[in-house]
Amino acid sequence: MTTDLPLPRVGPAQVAAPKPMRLVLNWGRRYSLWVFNFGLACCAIEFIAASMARHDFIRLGVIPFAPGPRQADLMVVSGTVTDKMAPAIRRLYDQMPEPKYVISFGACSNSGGPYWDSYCVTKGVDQLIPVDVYVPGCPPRPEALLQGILTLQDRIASERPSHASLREKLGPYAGRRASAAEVSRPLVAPPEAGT
Amino acid sequence: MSTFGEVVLRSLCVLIAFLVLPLLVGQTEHKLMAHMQGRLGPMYAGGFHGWAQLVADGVKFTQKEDIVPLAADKPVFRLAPALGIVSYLLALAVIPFGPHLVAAGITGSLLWVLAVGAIGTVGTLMAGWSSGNKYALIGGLRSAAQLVSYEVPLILAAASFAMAAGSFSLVSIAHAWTPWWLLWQLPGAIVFLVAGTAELQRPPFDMPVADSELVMGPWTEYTGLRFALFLLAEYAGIVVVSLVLAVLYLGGWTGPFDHQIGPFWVLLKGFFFAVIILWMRMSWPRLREDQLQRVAWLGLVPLALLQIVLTAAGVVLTT
Amino acid sequence: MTTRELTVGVGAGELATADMVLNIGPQHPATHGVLRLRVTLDGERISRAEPIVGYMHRGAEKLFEVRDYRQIMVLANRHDWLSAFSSEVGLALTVERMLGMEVPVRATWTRTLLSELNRVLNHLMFLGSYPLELGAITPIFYSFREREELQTVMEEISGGRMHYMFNRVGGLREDIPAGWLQRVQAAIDGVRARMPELESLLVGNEILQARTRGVGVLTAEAVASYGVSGPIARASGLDVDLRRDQPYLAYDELFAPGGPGRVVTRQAGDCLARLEVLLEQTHVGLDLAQACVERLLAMPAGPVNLKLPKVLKVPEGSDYVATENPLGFNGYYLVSRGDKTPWRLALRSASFNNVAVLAELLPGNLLADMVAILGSMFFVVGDIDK
Amino acid sequence: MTDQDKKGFVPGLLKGMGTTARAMTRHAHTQEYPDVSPQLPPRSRGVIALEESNCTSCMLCARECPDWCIYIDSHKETVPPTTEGGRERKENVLDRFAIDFSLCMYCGICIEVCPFDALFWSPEFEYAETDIRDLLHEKDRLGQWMATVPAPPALDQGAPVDQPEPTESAPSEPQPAQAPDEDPAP
Repeated sequence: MTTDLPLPRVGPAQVAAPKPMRLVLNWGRRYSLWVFNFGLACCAIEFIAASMARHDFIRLGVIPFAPGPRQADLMVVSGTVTDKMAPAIRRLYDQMPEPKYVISFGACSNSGGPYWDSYCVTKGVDQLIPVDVYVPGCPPRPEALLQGILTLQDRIASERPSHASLREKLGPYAGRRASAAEVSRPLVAPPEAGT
Repeated sequence: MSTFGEVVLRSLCVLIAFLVLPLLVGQTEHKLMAHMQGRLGPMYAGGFHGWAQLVADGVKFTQKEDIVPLAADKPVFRLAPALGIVSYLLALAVIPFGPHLVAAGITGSLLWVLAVGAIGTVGTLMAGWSSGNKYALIGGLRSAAQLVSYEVPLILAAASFAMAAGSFSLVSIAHAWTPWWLLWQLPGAIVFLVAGTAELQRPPFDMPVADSELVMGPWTEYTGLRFALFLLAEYAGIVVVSLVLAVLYLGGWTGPFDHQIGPFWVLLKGFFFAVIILWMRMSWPRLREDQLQRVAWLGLVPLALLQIVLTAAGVVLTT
Repeated sequence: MTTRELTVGVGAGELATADMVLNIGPQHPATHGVLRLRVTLDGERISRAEPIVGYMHRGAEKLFEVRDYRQIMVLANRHDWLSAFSSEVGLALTVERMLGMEVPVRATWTRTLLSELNRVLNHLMFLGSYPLELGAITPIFYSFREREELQTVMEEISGGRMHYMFNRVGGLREDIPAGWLQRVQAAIDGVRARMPELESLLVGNEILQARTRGVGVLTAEAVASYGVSGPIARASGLDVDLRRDQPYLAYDELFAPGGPGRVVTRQAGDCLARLEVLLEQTHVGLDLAQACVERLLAMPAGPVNLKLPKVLKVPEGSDYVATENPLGFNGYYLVSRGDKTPWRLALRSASFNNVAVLAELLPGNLLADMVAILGSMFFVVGDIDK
Repeated sequence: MTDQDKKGFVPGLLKGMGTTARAMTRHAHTQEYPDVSPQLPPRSRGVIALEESNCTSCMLCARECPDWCIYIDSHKETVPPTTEGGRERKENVLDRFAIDFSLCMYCGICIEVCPFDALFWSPEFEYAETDIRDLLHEKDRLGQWMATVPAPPALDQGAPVDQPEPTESAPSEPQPAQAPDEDPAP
């Protein structure tokens, strides 16, 4: 059985915005990146370090007050993506409202990194979700994340969100008929009672 | 000036205050939190010390996709954010910034504030119930329990001020204010501040939205503008509570040169209380739900009753 | 597993009788990392809870078998990313013992120093994150300031902020940079000077005590039966510490009578006790590091590593070496068939046992206490799942 | 909680408020990264630089790499004899030297094992990319990093002077230029 995986819509203000208006809109998205830390492994610690007083990415308008995906604009995947975790990552990404961005932080989420030849590690999070910026390192130092954020912000400043651009970006990931299992994929079943 | 035009003007002023003051509080929170934690806080948005951070947030929220979960009870889910906004908007309308500077000068405005202030909490319940999310449900139940129990000390404390002034009108309470209220009404003020913080579900009473256990409590499923409205309502709530407290306990506009800069005094005193409410968030962990009830019933209610006795005695003796 | 699950929303089923099955995680603010708890709620009270592990399983033990001993070191420090150096040392000690290698004394003391700094780093992390889960947002900022100070010196000698890759079989990779010991001294003094600030937000804070005292009491029996170790075990009154009981590195001297080393224990076994143990261990760790610095300053010149053969082969046999990692026992069981790669390298990690006890600890508590207990188990998900 | 409890409530909580208030009066210790570039120690493992002239494409690094993220292609060339009647020698010529930084785990083993000091650590970290393929640095890009390799730090007086370290990770070649924004001993 297949189900329709609808393409997310951009917000109301996005659709019919004239040029000068778009500058303002991009400015807003650029400096208000509510970040959702998908902390998986070592890199998550460096992510936290980047949010702490010494590096403080709130300066750049990256607000770490989004506890869940619904309020987040930016998802930072930091750490090893295992095959067991993959469905959860995909689901949380789908739960984020457009326009949304993803930073892949560290070797593990870039490509599997040290564990690329493991039997249970996904070779890079970009197999599951579209990634905007890849930050190299194992783990990358907090400044590297800041630089990645700056890269993303420059990109946002010059982008023109529309249904077309969404389709182009999410091409392989949404806007198609997908198997029901793919979208409503349950988390791995827990061991039966008597664990 | 025609009455109609005047009404429009007054409501416009209220709306502007409603949109500006919460942003000020929010920015204050950003910066206060940052520097209390040895950080800088927003620096880039808008250039000078990130003054436009919250503007940017607003601009961004308007662009977000508006998601209503399949499992949600859609009409209720959509309606919920409006309630909080409306209630605090109405509450703000009756707060006097001067002897005659009040948008809606109704008698018994204190009752009005307490009454409409309670509406907003219904919005939280609706959000929690309609989201179709277990975290949201638990959060909603928690906030229900919390808000019910904290209404009592809040109203008792307010009653004591009303008794002291012999009026339910905020204006006349502010008129009746004398410096020795600072001592006389101190317990009442403490109760009002604590209960008000709990009503707003601000730390240390933020169990319903405790982000480390219930992801975002009743707001978990909200995105974009609706979520922004909840945030706006929260900070508007801080504004209302602090301003009401400023009027009740610090005599509103009374101060040096209050004929020229009366409104300034109200805002300043309100700001003082707002900072205290924010400050508590920076410094303290959050209470557990049952401990929070204990504080309300075993701590605040007796204290408030004590205050009422005190006030009654004072009134009898002075008149 | 309960059959009646609660459907939320208007028209929800019999709310009075239904139990709610709540999935905490795999991605949840409380489970820093991807631990998953499947709790059954009766109202706010937890009737049963099962930790579901494996979301971070990366198959490290299998990868060990296709990497030679120098490359293994790279993976060995990554399962517990908060105590990377201690894990490296453990593996290095295992291999060296099987080779019968005598590590230069200067290397041993430097290793001890770095392990203790690593321990302090680890404890500071939890001293910050635990209050955060209780709703106090500020302490973590203070503790991370100290972490940054220490990470700076760690990076200066090893080149890495978290994964140091500084151990090699037979010693350390490089020698100490000039003036580094003085800078370590300065960093230790700075951390010592600022610790009271962090403590003023934790110690004696009535709300924190109300949230943690008497919550999640872990009996010494449970500790023993589940193989819980480290600060959590000591908070339940179990007086075990491999640094004293099976001294490795230079600990036999440090923990000798009159030495700076001492084992911190508490009897209560509740969340508060665990936090107190962690806090006091941080100070002990700083003392130990200080002692190591003084010792290194007074030490005659000498190498920090031995020359290794081009191809390093461990003689046939097997050995098990356990070290006291910041979170508890961390053991390596190495089986060698005389190749340049191990035939099997099994990993005994602390957090796995420490988390297993949750199933027994959580039921009967409130959902809010679940967060307090979970945070106080001081686990690293990679250390659970390897 | 009763009233006397509430009185006991005061000290600890107020102490916390006092701490945060004091912290507010002090200067923030934030390093404003984009505006102020960090001072990194010379050993900091940021990116790997290649001194191409030193590389004999011996493949040691590629073999020792824990996740095999170094790609080396080379071919043999015969060099005519330098002296009359001498034998002509075969030598390796490096065609391709690439490091996949999306895979690299920054362990430094390749630099340890390199017998000819062709690889160095540079503290540079600013090379995040929007396309993962750009994280594969070919030899020209790796060569550009050489400009940022700092001098190795002086060693502690406790270090043995006579015996050189078995694992020489610091260049013993003539020092490459040092990046302006780093100093060897912060």
